[in-house]
Amino acid sequence: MPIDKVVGSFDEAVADVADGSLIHVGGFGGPAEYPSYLIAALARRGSKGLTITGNHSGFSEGQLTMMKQRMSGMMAYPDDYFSPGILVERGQVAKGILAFPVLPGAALKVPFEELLEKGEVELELIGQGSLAERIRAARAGIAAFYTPVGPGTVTQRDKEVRWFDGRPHLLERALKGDFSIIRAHKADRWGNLVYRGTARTFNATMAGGSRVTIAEVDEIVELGELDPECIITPAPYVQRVVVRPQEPVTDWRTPC
Amino acid sequence: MPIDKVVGSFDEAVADVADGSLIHVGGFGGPAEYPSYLIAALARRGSKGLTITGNHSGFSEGQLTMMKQRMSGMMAYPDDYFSPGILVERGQVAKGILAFPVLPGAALKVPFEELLEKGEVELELIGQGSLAERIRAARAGIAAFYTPVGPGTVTQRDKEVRWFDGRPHLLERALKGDFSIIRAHKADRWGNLVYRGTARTFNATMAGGSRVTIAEVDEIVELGELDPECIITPAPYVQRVVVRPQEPVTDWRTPC
Amino acid sequence: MSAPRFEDKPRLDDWAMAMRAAQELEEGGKVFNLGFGIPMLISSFVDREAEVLLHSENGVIGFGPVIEDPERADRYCINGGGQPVEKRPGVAFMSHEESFALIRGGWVDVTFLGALQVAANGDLANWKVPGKISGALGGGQDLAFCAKSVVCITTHQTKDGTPKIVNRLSLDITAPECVKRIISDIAVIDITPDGLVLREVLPGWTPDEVQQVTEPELSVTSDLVEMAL
Amino acid sequence: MSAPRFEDKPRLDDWAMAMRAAQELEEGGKVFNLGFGIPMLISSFVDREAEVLLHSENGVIGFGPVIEDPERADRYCINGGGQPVEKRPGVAFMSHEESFALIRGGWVDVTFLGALQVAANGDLANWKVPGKISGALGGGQDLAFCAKSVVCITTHQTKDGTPKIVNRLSLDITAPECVKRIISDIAVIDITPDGLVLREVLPGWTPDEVQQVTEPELSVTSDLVEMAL
Repeated sequence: MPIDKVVGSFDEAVADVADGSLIHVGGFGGPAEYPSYLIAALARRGSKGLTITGNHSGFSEGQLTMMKQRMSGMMAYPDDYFSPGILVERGQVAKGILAFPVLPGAALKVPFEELLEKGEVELELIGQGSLAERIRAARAGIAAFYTPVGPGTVTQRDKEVRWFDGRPHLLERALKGDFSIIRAHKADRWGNLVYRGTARTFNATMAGGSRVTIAEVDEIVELGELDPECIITPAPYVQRVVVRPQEPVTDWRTPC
Repeated sequence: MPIDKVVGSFDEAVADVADGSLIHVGGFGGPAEYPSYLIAALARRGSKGLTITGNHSGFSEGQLTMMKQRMSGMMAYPDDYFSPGILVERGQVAKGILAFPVLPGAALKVPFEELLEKGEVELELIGQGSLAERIRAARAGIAAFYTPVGPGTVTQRDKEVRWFDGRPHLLERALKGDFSIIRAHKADRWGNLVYRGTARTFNATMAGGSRVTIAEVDEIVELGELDPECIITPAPYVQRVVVRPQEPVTDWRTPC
Repeated sequence: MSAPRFEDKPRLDDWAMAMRAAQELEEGGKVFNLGFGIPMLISSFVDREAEVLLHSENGVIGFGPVIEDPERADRYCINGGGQPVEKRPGVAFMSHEESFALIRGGWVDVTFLGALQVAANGDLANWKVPGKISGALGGGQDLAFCAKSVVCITTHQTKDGTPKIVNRLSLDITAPECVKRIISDIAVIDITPDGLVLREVLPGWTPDEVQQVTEPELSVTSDLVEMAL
Repeated sequence: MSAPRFEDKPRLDDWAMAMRAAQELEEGGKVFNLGFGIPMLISSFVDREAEVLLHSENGVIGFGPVIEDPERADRYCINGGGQPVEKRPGVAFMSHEESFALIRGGWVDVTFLGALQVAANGDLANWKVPGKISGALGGGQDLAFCAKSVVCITTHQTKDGTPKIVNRLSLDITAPECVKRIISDIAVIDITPDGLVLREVLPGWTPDEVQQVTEPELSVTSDLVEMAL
């Protein structure tokens, strides 16, 4: 039986995401990095009580529409761009482990901020570097590590502080997810992945950071077509691959 | 002033390696992975009291000659292949942090084994994975980490044991070198590096694992020629680049 | 501390502060990180021919200026603020874990960050705006803790005139004792072991006037110069 | 324990043990690591059409058989023992830190390792030959501690007839309670929570004779079969 991790639809790819799952959501903040179709499929599935991790808590559906217009003077935002905010907005998220839970300014209130004010969502604030390293540690079988980042600040919380080389360090624990949903550029049917430019970001970091990693890709290529010197994520870290549609599906409610 | 990390000779590249330095020596065990010319230059320089880290303690000059003949039925060994054994043989090494300090069988005694028996060299035995991760931790600013590998065995020594997820773990410390000497395939003058096949191994891991990383490369290409998606070691981790000679230099004593 | 507003005096805008900050850049392989906010503007003031190594925490090093023309913008090459930036020869992409290995490992020579408050000892507060339930920590905390040098770019006072350079932080700390230099809209101030040193003053301001809008005491040395762009 | 030598009885050689071990492989995406020594021979018994995912700790996954012809050998694609192996479509290279992230993270389903001794509880000794001042730990300890399953390939007795499967290790331990299956030159034995179970016996041997050269007690179940290649 040849190895074939390609699944036929986004709905199928997330069909076993149970309520209460811990989900690493790839992406960073721009319009090209999120696993938009997997996020949409999770919204359709409606799994509840999720813990999500990632950089940014994301925009509501309405805010996305506004962003697409507002940003058009800087660069074109694709119509099929969805961020984790649509999961937050729909009340599917119980907790966020995030670096940007709310925006810096007062201009825009993202769904996560609104729910946080109402006490309807829990926040574990963490810097991007410690989050990335905790997920990498999960992939790499490192139970915990000492980082110089955070002692004496909001991110210390109840973490152990220990001094190395004359500096205080925090003990950070590996953070293994139930699912990583990520976006990549190309995949083969074994699950080898390459990314595109700055869309690598948390996507490559989260690959292998969970029991199951699901990759949304622009293209599936023949086995052997990816340069073995340039494969960023090797096959074992990826359990499912789904290809993005040729024609953008612009309403997240549309099954695909 | 443009960035240009290319230095003109191997001798120049290692001219400031002081006695007593901690040196991460790239390579694994085969003939294509070692920074042979940098090792030869270190032998010429004659720095003493070195601590070397790496997988294998390496062969003596005589053993290398024998290996090249013995292995010819399996694959051609290049005439300009030198391993860290020539440094050990010449008494330049005070300590090895190694996974293969001696060979498994009784057939061949490498220089490190002979000196170890005489009490003239110190050994810190470590598995490849913990060694690689300690060097990566140095590059990544992680002071220490807990690994499940080693409790209750020779590698535990006086390390702290702590339980996570029902398993004992060892606390391993970052291992930052004074110099990493590594082999890569191509470089640009900024110090961006790509490797070739299984010669990536400890070479890529050690890049950035020291205060100064020196890369021995097959070829220096124009800036922009390396695919930005495929650069394995980005420029900041590399301080010096030296290109291997077109014609192999087969005697390590020859200045180059 | 209440401070005069000096409403009639000149002040640099965000772009001008970024232009002054660009003078901190140098060629030769040092790594400069441009943080979220005003610092992102700096890349537009780098001479195209200059080989200045710019890093953005989302995983790109060796990039060029922000691309102003939406037709030329590539959404697969953005900076930490989501703006499209030029790929230039030598650019490399990396994952988030690798990007922060570079930061945490101390390979960033200078990071430029925004600030809400900077204390006399170099403590930085820049993640949580007063009144918000939480804030935007982003990658700034890793940068503030681990870069070899932190340069803050900030207005000298809040909109209501309150000094942002203070004896002790009243806002939530991002990182302790990290800021080495402050580039404000009216002055350049270094934080040294001997206290705050006024290095540059914007024309139209006197050192004494700068002191009136700065909570800790400033020392003025003979090499004080006018702030120039 | 002293044990009979059974010098006239058949035994598998290294290649035949590797051939038997190859039966443990399966398609479908599981990751198999081939350790230093006899396990490296296994890749030569994999059907070329079969999609078996082989990993070698020096940083290659998805490779094919050992290349026997020195003219075709590529020294930039070797296994953990330094032998040239085929690149096949789907192969990927990785650094040492990434290769051991894969191992330590539990992504290797089965690792095949050599053994000097295996204890009844699954303890493994394979790094230090008696009499040597030190040994060859290599990547074997990481594999023994972290792979989901450890299969040992070893002669059943040392050259002087001493059993290698013992009640308690007398040699230096590599990793505790890790071995799940032993493929020897005369038998296949599983280490289960209920003790050692004899699964296969080489034709020419009886279960009782295998017991005579094995220190811990073996249980024999009704599904015992002959070892077949």
